[in-house]
Amino acid sequence: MLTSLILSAAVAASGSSVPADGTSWTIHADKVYTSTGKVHESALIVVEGGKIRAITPGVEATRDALKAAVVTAGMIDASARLNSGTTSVEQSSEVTPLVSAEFGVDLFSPGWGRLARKGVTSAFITPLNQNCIGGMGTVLKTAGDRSVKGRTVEGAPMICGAIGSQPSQRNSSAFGRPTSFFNRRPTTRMGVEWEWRKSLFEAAQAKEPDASQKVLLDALAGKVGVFVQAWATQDIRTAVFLKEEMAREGFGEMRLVIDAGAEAWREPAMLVRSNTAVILPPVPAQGRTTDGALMSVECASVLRDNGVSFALSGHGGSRLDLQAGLAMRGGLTREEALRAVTLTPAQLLGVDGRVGSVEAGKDADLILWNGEPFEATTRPVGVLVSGHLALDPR
Amino acid sequence: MRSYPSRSDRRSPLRKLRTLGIALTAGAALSAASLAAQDEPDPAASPDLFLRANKVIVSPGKSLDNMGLLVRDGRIVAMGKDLAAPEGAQTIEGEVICAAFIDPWSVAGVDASSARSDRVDTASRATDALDPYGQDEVLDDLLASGVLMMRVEIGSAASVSGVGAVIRADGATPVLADAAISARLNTPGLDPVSRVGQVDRLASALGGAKKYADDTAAFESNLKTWEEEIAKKETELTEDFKKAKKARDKKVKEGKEDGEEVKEKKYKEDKRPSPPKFDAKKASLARAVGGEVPMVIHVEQALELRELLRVTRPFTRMRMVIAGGRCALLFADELAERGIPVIVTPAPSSPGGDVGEMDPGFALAGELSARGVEVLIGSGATSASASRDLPLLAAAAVGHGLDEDAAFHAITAGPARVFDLQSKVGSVRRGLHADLLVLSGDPLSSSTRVLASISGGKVVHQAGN
Amino acid sequence: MKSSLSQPLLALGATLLLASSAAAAPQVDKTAVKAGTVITLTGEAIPDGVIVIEGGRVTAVGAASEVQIPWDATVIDQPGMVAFPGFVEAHAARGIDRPNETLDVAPFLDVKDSIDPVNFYFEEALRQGILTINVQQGNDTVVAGQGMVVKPFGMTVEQMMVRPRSGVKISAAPKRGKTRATQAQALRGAFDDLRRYLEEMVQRQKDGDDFDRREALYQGRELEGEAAKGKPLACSGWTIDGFERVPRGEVDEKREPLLRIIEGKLPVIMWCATPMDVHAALRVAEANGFTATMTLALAPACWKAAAKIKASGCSVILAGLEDEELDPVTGESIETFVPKVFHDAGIPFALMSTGDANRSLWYQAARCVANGIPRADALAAVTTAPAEMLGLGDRVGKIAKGTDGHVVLFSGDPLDITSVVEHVILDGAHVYDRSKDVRVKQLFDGTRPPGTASDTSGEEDWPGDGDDPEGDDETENNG
Amino acid sequence: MLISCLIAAAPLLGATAADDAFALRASHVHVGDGQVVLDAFVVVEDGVVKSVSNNAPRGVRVVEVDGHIAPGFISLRETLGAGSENSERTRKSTPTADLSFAFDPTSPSWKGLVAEGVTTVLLPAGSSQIAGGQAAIVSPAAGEVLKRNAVVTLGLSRSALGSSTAPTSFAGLYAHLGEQFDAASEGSPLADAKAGKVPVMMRAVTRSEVSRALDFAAAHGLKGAVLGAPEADDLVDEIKASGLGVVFESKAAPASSQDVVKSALALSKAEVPFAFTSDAGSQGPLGMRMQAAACMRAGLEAGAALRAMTADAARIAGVDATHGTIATGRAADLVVWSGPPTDLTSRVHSVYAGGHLVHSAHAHGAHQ
Repeated sequence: MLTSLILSAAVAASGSSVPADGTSWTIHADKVYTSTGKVHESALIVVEGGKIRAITPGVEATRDALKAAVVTAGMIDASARLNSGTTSVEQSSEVTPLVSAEFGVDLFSPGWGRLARKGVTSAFITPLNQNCIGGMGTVLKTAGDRSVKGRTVEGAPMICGAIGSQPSQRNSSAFGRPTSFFNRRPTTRMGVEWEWRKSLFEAAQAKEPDASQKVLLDALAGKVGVFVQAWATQDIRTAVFLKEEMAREGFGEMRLVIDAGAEAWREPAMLVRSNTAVILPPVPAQGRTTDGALMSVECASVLRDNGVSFALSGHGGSRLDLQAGLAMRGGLTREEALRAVTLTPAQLLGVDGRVGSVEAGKDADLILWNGEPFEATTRPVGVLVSGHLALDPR
Repeated sequence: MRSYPSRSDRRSPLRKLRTLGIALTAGAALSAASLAAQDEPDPAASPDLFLRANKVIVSPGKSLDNMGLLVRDGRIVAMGKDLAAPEGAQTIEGEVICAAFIDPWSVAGVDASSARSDRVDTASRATDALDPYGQDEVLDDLLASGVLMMRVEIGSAASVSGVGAVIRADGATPVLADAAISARLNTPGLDPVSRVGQVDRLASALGGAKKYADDTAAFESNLKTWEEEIAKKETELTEDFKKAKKARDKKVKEGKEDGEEVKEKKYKEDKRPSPPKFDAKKASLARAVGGEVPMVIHVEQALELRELLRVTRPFTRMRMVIAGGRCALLFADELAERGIPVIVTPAPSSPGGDVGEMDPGFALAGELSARGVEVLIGSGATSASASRDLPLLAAAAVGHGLDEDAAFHAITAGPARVFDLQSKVGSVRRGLHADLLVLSGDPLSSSTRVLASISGGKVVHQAGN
Repeated sequence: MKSSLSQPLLALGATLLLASSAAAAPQVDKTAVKAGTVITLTGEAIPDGVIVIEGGRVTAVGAASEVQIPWDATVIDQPGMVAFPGFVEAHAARGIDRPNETLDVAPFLDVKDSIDPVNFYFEEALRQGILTINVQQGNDTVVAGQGMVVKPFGMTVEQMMVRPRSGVKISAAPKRGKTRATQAQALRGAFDDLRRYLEEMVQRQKDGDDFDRREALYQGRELEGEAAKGKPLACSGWTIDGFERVPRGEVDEKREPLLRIIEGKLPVIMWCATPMDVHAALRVAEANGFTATMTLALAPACWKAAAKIKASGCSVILAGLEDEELDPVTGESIETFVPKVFHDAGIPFALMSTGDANRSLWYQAARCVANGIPRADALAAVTTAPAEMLGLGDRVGKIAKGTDGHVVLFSGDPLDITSVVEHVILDGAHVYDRSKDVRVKQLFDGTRPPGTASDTSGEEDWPGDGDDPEGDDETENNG
Repeated sequence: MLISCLIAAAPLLGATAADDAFALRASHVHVGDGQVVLDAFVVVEDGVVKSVSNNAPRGVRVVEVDGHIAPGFISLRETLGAGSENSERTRKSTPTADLSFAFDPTSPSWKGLVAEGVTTVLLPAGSSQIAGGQAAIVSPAAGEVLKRNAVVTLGLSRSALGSSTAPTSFAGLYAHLGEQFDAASEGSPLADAKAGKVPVMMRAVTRSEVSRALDFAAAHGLKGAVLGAPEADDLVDEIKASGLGVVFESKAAPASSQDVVKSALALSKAEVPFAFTSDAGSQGPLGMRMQAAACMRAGLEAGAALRAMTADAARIAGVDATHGTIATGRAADLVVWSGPPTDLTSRVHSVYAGGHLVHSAHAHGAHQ
């Protein structure tokens, strides 16, 4: 009875031709994976004004509906690395919490369309990993509005930085060189760790903290998440130890997310202990990857087995749906893989209120597949971003 | 047929290439196939085409009013006041019809790395570097601006850069595979001595090529005489054979008797003359020295040009063309007297009309032509897209003193004549290839628009769509 | 790093397994493979089928109910697995110590002399179920050496060899330090030089014969009629009158391979990096009459020349699946799925594997399916199509009576993302067993079994890989 | 050639005595705002246009010129003569710097520019600074500064970022600029810009740089124009909404840079004011006219092209009250052309700046 009511409403909506704004559709799928564990068979999804209005299982397709074998939520790349390179990070200082990644964003870069057409509908953008503490990251839709504001998905604020070799890359001692602000610490991993600890301690102990120290205080208090790139085991340890040290000092519990944690599989217990989440980088072609970290397709299932919360990422250059497929090759179920590229990253970034699953009321970020998701033999044939057709299935 | 409409939105041919898929590449492939069938217009061209305009400029300074043109199989087959459009012919009307613009000095349509290379020699060929795919966008814009042909070079960083070609902007297809050999005497930042040295090196290269040509000629005549002698000798020998055989048989018999081997008579003859060692580079350059193809030499400064004019006097059959020639005014009389044309490149970057410097800028074309030098205007091969400016450059030259007809000649009939294509393009006559423009006004006026570009009988651009 | 003492031993064990079975290979006379599904690629898949291999060749294949298994055959029974013919790599510039010489024109070289049987690449190929590999020199050349078809197993090149002198690698794309113009010039030069060389040879022969004749006349001798020593030149591009006068043996061995190319006796694999290279390639092939024996190896961008290729009748090997261009006006990226273009144009095509362990030939085929190419055609592009190109159509790439005794046992359907190669039977010998695979066991530390050399020939050898968003490896795109 | 140059040289030394009153009579007078008056008299008094009318003025000497009279062209960026003196390398921001002191009136190169009919030039700061200073408007022919502190120049493109000097990021750039504007005290250049008293010229090239610049301008209520923006047509709605103009940088060959051509057409359709630069230093004095002609051959109307080089340029630079058109009270910067002024085939017969004859192509010609 109720369903039929919704259905009639749905049909009514679908019957009406697509409004001018092009963000209202009806979509029919043989199967809908919601990312919340539910699976709807032969369902009709009604999209209006860029939002999912209703999902009605067990009905036939309407004539003007977009048809697909499978529909899933749009993927969320928690480490899309899509920024205009060096101009996204303020290198005049190693610690720049006030910098916002959105200034590094080039909405006109082809990377956005590339991501959207491959099914990534939201991407986490960070300043380039050249600073210890680079600045605030931001979640953007990959298509739709032409302004950064219009594309932004308000989420839990995240301060982004790096531990490892990158932040020390261009630095050097001033000896015998023309002086520039690159004549400074850190030139080593130790230096990087030192910069982190120094700035956190100074923030915590400041009499009247300045603007950037306020940000760090929020980070220490867990109000602002801390998103740290750390490829290799030693760097992952450094990040966790730092978090634990701050807690011991009574500065607060940082909300730590390890980005590009290729070797997170080595010491999962440590991550569970410190309840640290991990973003896995793309699986390298041959064993080793950046900072000499070792990684294989099995990493995701190791983290699952040990109860570490993790998401997959594509680093812009690599297809995220392929990463999900490789995780399945490594032992994840399809549902687990789907969660790792939709709901989990949404939760880590605090945007699960708007995106990350197929539920009425959420943004219409949807992927239309020509078969079971993440198989090598299937691909997204249609993509909606906030209701905009980024890839037309027709 | 590969005809792009002018872009109304930000969509490039690439997109279209994608949407139209193979159909387009078929066009490109087809045009490349005509590499073999050199300068013949594409027989698979569109059906009959009928053009009409209030004014048809048949050649610089000569125009006919209110004419119709019939184009069939890539050629102009009929012209006349009361000529009517035949059944089913596509008709295009406009204010003015004239010959398509030809850029006598360009790199459009040439693969960029080959164009800039310094590793080419006189045997290298521009036709090996034509890229109809990589420069889609650029070529598309050329069609829209009415520049339908270019003489292209490769190896702009080399002192001598091999065989240039005249190509159509439509699909970068060759019209003439060996348009000219080109050389450069403008290496920047050299001291006067090595600048002169450059010229001498060129001179000795030309000399070497000439010697090679002479040697080859000599060999051929020697061979002829040798073959005649041998032929004669052979007939004699055949006639004398019976006698010789008898004599030998006799010997053999005697030999048998006193058991000793026959001593054969020693046979001698002149050795076949051998040809000079094959040298592709010299062979190629020799064609320029012998006047088979023009020799285009890029030279800007007085020192080089004076030297060049001196050292090239002995090569009487060589057809030299000066490219650039900022200082050419100083030698205008000799250039005029020796009938050496100059490809002027009034680059906007040349400081204008400032006689403190030797560079007369845009005025050069006008003043050279006033002194009786044949002036061509070229885009200077600075970049592939530079050719697009050709009509602007010609107009600017007019704005600085060049006679309007001379300017039109400089980008149509002029290049056609210098590169031996006047029997095919460069003017509007019955029997010529249909490489034409339909315009909304006078060819060089800035407010004129190109309504349609016809390349080898195909409509390759039409304004508005 | 968890380096345990047992690990090297394990590795040793594995190599022993390989070695022993290698040694054993000749003895193993009769093998029968029973699998839940047998994909023969000659027709429908056979549920619960049997493959009988005797003396290294398939003697019977069919449903278990129909095929009689010899009493003395070693039976490999895997009801849960899928039997597959094994993939064919149409072209790989790997498994050799150095992909290219500095020499411009070196057709007299042979990869046979540089193939390294213990190269990591061959071990990996076996693991991926690639059982036939055409090893060729790299693309950084004008005319490179001759390739060789091998199987990825054996202690010596001779054991690995399937077919020697499988073809000469030529590049229409500029070698390092050359431009498109000079590359084409060098290519033209190579064949012009051959032609001049042969003409001079014939001329010398003619001169000599004429002299002898005249000398005989002069001396009054009867000249014993000299028979033509050689064969006439059989080149559809150009020919030389009186070539039959010259004994073939006298042709300089360094030039001899070129002669065999223009006579269509030695196949050519022509590398093209851009569509304009395709034009250059076909020009030189037509001029010298080897279009019919030429296979084009193409970087993704070459799809634009598909019509031209179709007209030439050449088949193609595709290095990379996707072409991406940036629209010069909008800067938007435009992707083209390359195999689809060739499939739709009806041009026979083979796919190449990238260096990525997780995305070998099976993956390339799977992507074709994902992008709308029928499964049968996609599978053909990694099996029968390359087999045909190598002239081994009746031996490899399918399972039928008379084909080589190769069987790959997958854990599931070969194109499933979760499927892996469990067993490999090569010429009837059981040469790979995943459960005994050291590297798979030790996946988490990148150690190699002792005695495997690393694969030195780099990916950069295939610009195609770089252009191919599908074939990406760890790319930081924020540099 | 030689003669003409000598003639041209003379006025630069300020040698001619100005006719305090005279009239020019021509077949066409292009006012500059698009309209053309046929067979008209332009009366000039004390270097200022007194009237434009069809009936002959009484009591003033009438000079018959054969051809068209148009306002002198205005180039909205010219570094000629300023050399490298227009950008301070030691600091990222020197908002109070006065570009009029970078002006070298004796630079010989000005002659070429005047000979092409350019009578007014804006000297902005170089693009390597963020707030480089206040552009000056000068008369190259008279060798005088017409207006100091005319336009505030901002560098918001990548070339304003350092590789080893702060800021290295756009975030840093805008943080820095924001502080500059917030700190600006009453009456300072940036304060005037915020108050809309002085126009700004913001250099932004890529589309994202342009849209960031537009956001910043909106946030701080800036008026003026974006310098660069070759792909402006892709942002035409945003630009239209911002109320800013666009100044295209004249490119080296091809002048018919398709980006600029398409953008010019789009802006003209949307009635967004745009102008060109001459950049004679690198592009030669003709760069500006070539660019305009390229746009015309692609369909831009002659009137619009002329506006871009005269009236609209004046508007963007905030000097439309005194320059850019031939109307009563405007400076008598007049160019006599052999034909339509926007047509490349037309020649410059003579050039008047502030009522002085500063260039004459031929000894005869303009003056009987």
